[in-house]
Amino acid sequence: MRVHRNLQRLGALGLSLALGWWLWQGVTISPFQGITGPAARYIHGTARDTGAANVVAAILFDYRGFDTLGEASVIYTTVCGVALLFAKRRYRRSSHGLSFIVKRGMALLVPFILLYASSIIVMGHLSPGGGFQGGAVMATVTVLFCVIYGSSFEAARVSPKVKETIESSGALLFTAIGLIGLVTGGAFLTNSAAGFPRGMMGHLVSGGTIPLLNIAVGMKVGAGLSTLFYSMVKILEDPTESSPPEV
Amino acid sequence: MNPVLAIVAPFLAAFTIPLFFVFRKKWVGTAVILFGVLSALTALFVAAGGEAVTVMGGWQPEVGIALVVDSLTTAFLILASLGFSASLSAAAETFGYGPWRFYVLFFLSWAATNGIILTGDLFNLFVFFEIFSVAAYLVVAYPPRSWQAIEAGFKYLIFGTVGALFLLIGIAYAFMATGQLNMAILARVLPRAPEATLSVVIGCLVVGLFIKSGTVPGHFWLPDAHSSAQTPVSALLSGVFVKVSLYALIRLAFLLFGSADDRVFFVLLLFGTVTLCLGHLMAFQQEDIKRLLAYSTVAQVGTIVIAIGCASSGGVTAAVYHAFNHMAAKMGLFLVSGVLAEDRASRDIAQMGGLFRHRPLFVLAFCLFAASIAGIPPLNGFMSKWFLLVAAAERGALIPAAAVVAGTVLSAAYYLRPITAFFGPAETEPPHHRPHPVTGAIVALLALLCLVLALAPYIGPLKEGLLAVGRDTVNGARYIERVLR
Amino acid sequence: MTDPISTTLTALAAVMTVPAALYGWNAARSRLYRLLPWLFLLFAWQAITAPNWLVFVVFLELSSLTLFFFVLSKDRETAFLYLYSQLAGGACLLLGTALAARGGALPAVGAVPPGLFPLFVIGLGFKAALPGLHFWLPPTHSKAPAEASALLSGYAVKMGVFGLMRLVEAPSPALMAAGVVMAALGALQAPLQRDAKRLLAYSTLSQLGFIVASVATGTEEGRKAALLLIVAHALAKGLLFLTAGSLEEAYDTRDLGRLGPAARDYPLLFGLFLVASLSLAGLPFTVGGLAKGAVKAALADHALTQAVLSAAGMGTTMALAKMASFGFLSSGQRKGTGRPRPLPPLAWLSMALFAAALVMASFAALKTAGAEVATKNVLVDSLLLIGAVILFVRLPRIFRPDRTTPDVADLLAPAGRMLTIPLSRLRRLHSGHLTFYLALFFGATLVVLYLLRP
Amino acid sequence: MSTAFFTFLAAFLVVTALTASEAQDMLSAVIALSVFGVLMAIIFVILQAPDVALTQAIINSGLVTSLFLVAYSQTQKRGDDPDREDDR
Repeated sequence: MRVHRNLQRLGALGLSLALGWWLWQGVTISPFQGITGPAARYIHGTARDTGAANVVAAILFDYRGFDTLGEASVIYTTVCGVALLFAKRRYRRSSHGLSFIVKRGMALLVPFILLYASSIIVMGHLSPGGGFQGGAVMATVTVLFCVIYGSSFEAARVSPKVKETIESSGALLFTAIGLIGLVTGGAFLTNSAAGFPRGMMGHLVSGGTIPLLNIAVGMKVGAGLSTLFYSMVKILEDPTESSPPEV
Repeated sequence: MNPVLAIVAPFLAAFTIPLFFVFRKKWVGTAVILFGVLSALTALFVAAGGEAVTVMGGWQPEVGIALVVDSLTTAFLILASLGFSASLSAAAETFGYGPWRFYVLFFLSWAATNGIILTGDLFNLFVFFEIFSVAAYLVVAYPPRSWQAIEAGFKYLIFGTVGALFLLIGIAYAFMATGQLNMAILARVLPRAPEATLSVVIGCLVVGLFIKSGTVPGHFWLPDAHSSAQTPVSALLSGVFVKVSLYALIRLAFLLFGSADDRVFFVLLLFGTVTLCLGHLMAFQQEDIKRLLAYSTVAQVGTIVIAIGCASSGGVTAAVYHAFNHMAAKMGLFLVSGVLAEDRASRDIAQMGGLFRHRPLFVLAFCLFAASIAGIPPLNGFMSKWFLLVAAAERGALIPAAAVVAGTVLSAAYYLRPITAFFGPAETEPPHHRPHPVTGAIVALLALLCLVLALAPYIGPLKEGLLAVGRDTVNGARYIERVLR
Repeated sequence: MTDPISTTLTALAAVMTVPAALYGWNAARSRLYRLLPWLFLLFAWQAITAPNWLVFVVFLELSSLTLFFFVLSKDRETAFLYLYSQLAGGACLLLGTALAARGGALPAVGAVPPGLFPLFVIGLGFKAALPGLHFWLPPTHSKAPAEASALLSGYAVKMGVFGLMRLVEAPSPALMAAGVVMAALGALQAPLQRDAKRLLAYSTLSQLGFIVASVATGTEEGRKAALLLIVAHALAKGLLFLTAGSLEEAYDTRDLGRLGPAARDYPLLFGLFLVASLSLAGLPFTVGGLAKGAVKAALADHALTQAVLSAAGMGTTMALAKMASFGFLSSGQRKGTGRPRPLPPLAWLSMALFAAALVMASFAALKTAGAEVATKNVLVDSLLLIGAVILFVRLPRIFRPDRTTPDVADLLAPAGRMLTIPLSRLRRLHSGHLTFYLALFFGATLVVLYLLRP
Repeated sequence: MSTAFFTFLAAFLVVTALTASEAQDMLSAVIALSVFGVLMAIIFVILQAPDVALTQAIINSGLVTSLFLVAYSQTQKRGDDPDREDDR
C-alpha cells in the first residue's frame, strides 16, 4: 500500500513538472521597449481622465469599473450561497467568550480598526487601498467580535439583517452610479463625462465616481465577508457540544 | 437598447431581493416573478436590437470594456432567456419563494450568463465565468439535505476551480504577450506572439473551457452535478450553463485561435469525438434516469464540440442549432423525469413501471423529447445532426461523423429503456400524486419549441438567421472591424 | 421519380398492405395498432418515390419504426433487435448520404461516388439482410405477428433491395457473391428449422439471394427479372406467412413437431398454402416460375451462380415440402384438445385477396412474357421441383422437426457478452476518486498542449 | 540584496506550498497556507503593488485562515483525509 501511495505521488510529481515545463517554455520576456497599449494610457492618462491620484484605483473603478462590479458580485454570490447552505435554524448562538482582559483590550482596539478601515475606503483614490481592502478590514472586526465575545454578542450588535441590508445597498449603489452614468453620459459607469466632479487632484473630493464606488464596494465586501464568517461560525456552535472549541 | 441592461437587469434583481426580504417579506415572490419577466424581456430586446457595440465608461475599446452584440450573441441571448425563464418558473413551483437566497443566486447566474455572452473583453469574460461558476456550484449543492448534492457540488467546485485556473493562466499569458485584453484587438495582435506562448494560451483556454462545458476529460463533475441537483437546477445546468461555455469556445475558437490554425480544430474534433462516444456508452449503462440524462448531456456536448471543430460556417450553424435543440429537449426531459421520479419516489428506471397510465401527457412529452435528442428523423435533433454531418463531411472528418451517426443508434437504444419502463406494467401504484400545473405548461411549451425548431430549416427567416450566425462568426475580420470602428 | 420499378413497387405496397391490415384488424390491441399498416404504407410510398437519398433514408427509417411498434406488440426483445439493426443500417446510409452531399446538393437516389459504394451497400445490407447482416431476420420474422411478418418479408426487406437496384448501375461481383451466399445459406437453413415461421424466414433469405444476385448484374434485364421476382415473392410469402399465422392462431403453436392434421381441419387453408408454395417453389407457368426463369436468363453469363441458385431453389422446395408435410399433413402428432379454434372471416378474406393477387400476377406475367419464354425451361424446372420432393421423401431423418440447428441468432449472446467487457472498463474509469479524475485531466491537458505544439 | 532576498522568499514560498499540500496534519497545512499568504504579500510589496499586498495580507492570512480554522474544528481531528484511511 505504501509503495502504491508513493508511486502515486511520483506520478503526480511527474505530471506537475511536465505541466510546469510546458507553461514555462511559453513565458515570453520581451526586451523592455517602454510601456505600450492600454497600460501606457492608464499611466499617462489617469490624472487627465479621472482626477484620481491612485492609478490602480482609477483602473479598478473607472476604466475597468465593470470588472469590479463583477468581482464584487463574486463575493456577493459566495456569501449568499454560504448563507443558503448553512441556513439551519437548529444552531444556537454562543454567548461564550474569552476572558475579561481580552474583551476590554478588544473594546479599546475596535474604534481604531474601524477608523483605519474607513480611511482605507475613503482615501482609496488617493493612496493604496480601496473598497475591497477596507471592507475586508472592516469584516475582521466582526470576526474578532465572534471570537472574543461569542457570536450572540456579535449578532446583537450588528444583526444579520442589517448586514444583509448594507451589503445589498452597497451593490445597488454601485449599479445606480453606473446607471446614472448611462443616463447622463451615454455609457454604463461613465465617470467625469457624465458630469461627476473631477475635483482637484490629491484632494479628498476628487476622481468623480471613484470614491463613491469605493464606498459601495466597501459596504458590499465588509458586510459580505462578515456574513460569511458568521454563517460558518454558527455551525461551530452546535448544541451537541458542551463548550465551544478553542479556536 | 443598450446591451449592458441585459446584464444589469438580473443584477438589480439579485441586489434588491434581499432588501425585499428584510423590509417587505411578502413581496419577495412578486419581485422574483417581476424581475424574471424584466430580465427575460431586456435580454430579448437587446437581442432584437440588432448589432451593437458599447464600451463601459465611454472609453475606447482598447482601454475600457466593450460589449458586443452580433448574430452569435443574439442567438445565445435568446437561448439563455428561454432557458432561464423556463427554469425559474419550474423552480418557483418546486421550491416556493421561501429560499429567497436561491433566487438571488439564480439571478446572479443569469446576469453572469448574459455577461459571458455579451462581453468583448477577455478578462471580463473570466470574471463573469467566476460568478457563473460560483453560483452554479452553490445551486447544485442546494438544498443541503442530501449529501450526494453536497458531494456533487464539492466535486464541481474542485473541477471548476481547476478550469478557472487554466482560463486565468491563458488570459495572463495572452496579456503578457500582447498587453491587450480586448478580444478584437487580441485577434489582431495575438498571432504575432511567439509560437510557444501562443500554444500555451490556446491550450490553457481550451482546456479551461473543456472543464466548464463538460468535455472529456473535464466531464467528471457533470454527471454527479446534473443528477444530484434539484430538477429545475438540473434542467438549467443542462439546458443553459453547458451551452454558455460552448458559446465561449465558439467565440474564442474563431476569434483568437484563428481559423487558419488547424491544430486547435483538430484537438476539438478529437476530444469532441471521445466525449461523444464516452457519453453515449456511459449513458447506455445507467440505471438512474437522471444520471442517464446527464451522460446524454455529455454526449451532446461532444456533438457540439465536433460541430465547432468542423471550423466552417456550416459547423457553427450546426453547433448553434444543436444547442437550441438540446436546450429544448433536455430541459423538457429533466423536468418530466423530475416529476415522474417524484411520483415514484425513486430515480431507478426499473421502478418506473405504469407511469404512462398515471401521467400520460408527461410520458408522451418524454417520448417526444427523447426522440428529438436521439435524432429520430422528422424531429429537430435529426435536423441539426444532418447539418452537422454535412459540415463534417465537408471538412473530411469521417470518424467524428461516423461517431455521431453511431451515437444516434446508441441513444435510441438507451432512451427506449425508460420509455418501455413507463409503458410497462406496474407492481404498485405510484405513491405521490402532486399536481404540477406550471411544470406541465413549461413542458408543453418546450415540446412546442421542439416542433418549431424541427421546422426551422423550412422557415425562411429562421433558416437565414441560423446561416447568418455561422457566416458572421467564422468571419473574424468583420467582428474586429465592428468593434474597432 | 416514376419508372417501372417505382410504379410497380408503389402498387405492390398497396397490394401487400390491404390484406395485412385486414388480417390484423381483429387482433389489434387498440385502434392505434390498426393504424400502423396504413402508416407503413404511407412511409413506404414516400421512400419509394423519394427524390434523393436523404428523403429515402428518412422514410425508410420511419417505416422500420412503424414495423418496430408492430413487433413490439408481440415480443419486446425481438422488436429491439429489429430496431437497432435497422437503425444501424439507417445510420450507415445517413452517413453515406452526408458524405455524398459534400458538394452541396443532396444526392439523387441512384449511383453514388465509388468510394461511398461499400457504405451504401452495408447500410442497405442491414435492410435487405445481406449475409452477415441478416442476424435480425430469422428471429424477427418468426416472432412478429403474422401480418407484420408478411409486411416485413413481403415488402420491408424489398425496400432495401430497391435501394440496391437504384445503387447498382454496373456489374458488381462482390454483391453477386453476397447474393449467392445468401441464397445458399437460406436454402441450407430453411429445411432444417422446426419453427414454421422461421422456416419461411430463411426461405425469404434464400429468395432475397436470387434477387440480389440478379440486381448485381447491373443490367436492365437483371433489374427487370429482380422486380418480377420481388413481386412474385412478396405475394407468395405474404400469403405463406398469413397461413402460418393462421396455423398458430388455430393450434397455438408454430412448432412443426407439434402441428397436426391441418389439411383435414382446414382444407381451404391447405389449398391457399399450396397455391403460394407452388408459386414460390417455381412451378412453371406461375409468376414465381416465370420470375426465376427471368433471373436465370439474366444470369446467363454466370454459370456458377446459376448452378448454385438452382440448388438453392431445390432447398426452398424441400423447405416448403417440409412445412406441408409436418404442418398440414402429418397425422395427429399433436397432443391436446380436439377442435382447433375457428379462424375469423377477415383472415380468410385477406388470404383470399393474396391468392387472387398471386393468380392475377401469374396471368399478367404469362401474358407479358409470352408462351415461348414461359415454356423454355419447363422440363428442367419441373425436374428440379420433382427431384427436390423426392429427395425430401427419401431423406426423412434430415428433416425431422425435432432437430435443432445452429443459427446465426446463437451468436448474438456471445457478441453481447464481448461488448460488455469494454463497457465495464469504461465504467471503472468513473471511480468517484477525485484525485484520479484530476490526474486524468492533467494528463489530457498535456496531450492537448502536445497536440498544439508549434 | 534585493535579488538574494527575493530568491530566498521564492524558495520559502515553494517550501510552504509543499508543506501545505503534504502535511499529514490539517492544522499544519492551514498554518503553512497562512504563512504562504504572508510571503506572497511581502513579495507583492517588493514588486511595488501595495494595493494587492494589502488585500493579500488581510484576506489570505486573516479571513481565509480563520474560515479554514472554523472548518477544521468541525471535521474529524485525526489529521488525515479519508482517502488515506485504507493505507493503515
